[in-house]
Amino acid sequence: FLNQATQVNAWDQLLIKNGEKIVSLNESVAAVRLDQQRLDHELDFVAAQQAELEDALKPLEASLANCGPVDTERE
Amino acid sequence: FLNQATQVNAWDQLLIKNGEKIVSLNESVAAVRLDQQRLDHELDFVAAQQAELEDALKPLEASLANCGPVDTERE
Amino acid sequence: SLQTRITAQETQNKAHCGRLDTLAQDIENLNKKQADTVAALTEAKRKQLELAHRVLRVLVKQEITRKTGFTISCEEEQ
Repeated sequence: FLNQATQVNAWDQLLIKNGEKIVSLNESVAAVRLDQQRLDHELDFVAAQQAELEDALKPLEASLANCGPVDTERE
Repeated sequence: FLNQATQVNAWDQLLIKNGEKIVSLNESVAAVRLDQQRLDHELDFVAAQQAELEDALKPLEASLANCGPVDTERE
Repeated sequence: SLQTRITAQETQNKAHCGRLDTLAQDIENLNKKQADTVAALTEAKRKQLELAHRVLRVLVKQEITRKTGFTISCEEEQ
């Protein structure tokens, strides 16, 4: 009987330890999920800036494409 | 008694299995987190380059904004 | 009462098991999301290279134009 009681106590300890580890794992997963969301937002932001830069670039390219041939002839 | 011993062993195995699962999941989370850090650095790099491009383009945009109307008249 | 404790432990362990399965699923979902993020970042890097190339080309062209006096005549007219 005593042996069985010792065994049950040991299991209790194991269960408590497992429970604590699960709580900490849960927190890690939540933190990773939050970081993932932040990364996605930053990526969206960079993509939006790239689109803006491209919009600014297009008229510059067009206007310099017009200037280009004339200058080449001048040289 | 033998039956009880078998039960104890099976129960032991179950507890150990959960413990192993926790270890393996912790490793998975650590791997995801490491990848996240790498992505974070790469994204920072892209964002910094983006800012550089925008800065490089600014004076050109300003100068062509001045020339713009004249060029249109010429055509 | 020892049997009661053992029963309670079994219940507890089952709960842990279920929680771990959920967490494993969560981690798998995070892995999938991360794969999407990697793809988006790869595209952002490709776009960045393209934009850098185009900006450089525009800057070089503008420099040539400026040297041949095109921009100066623009400014004079204003």
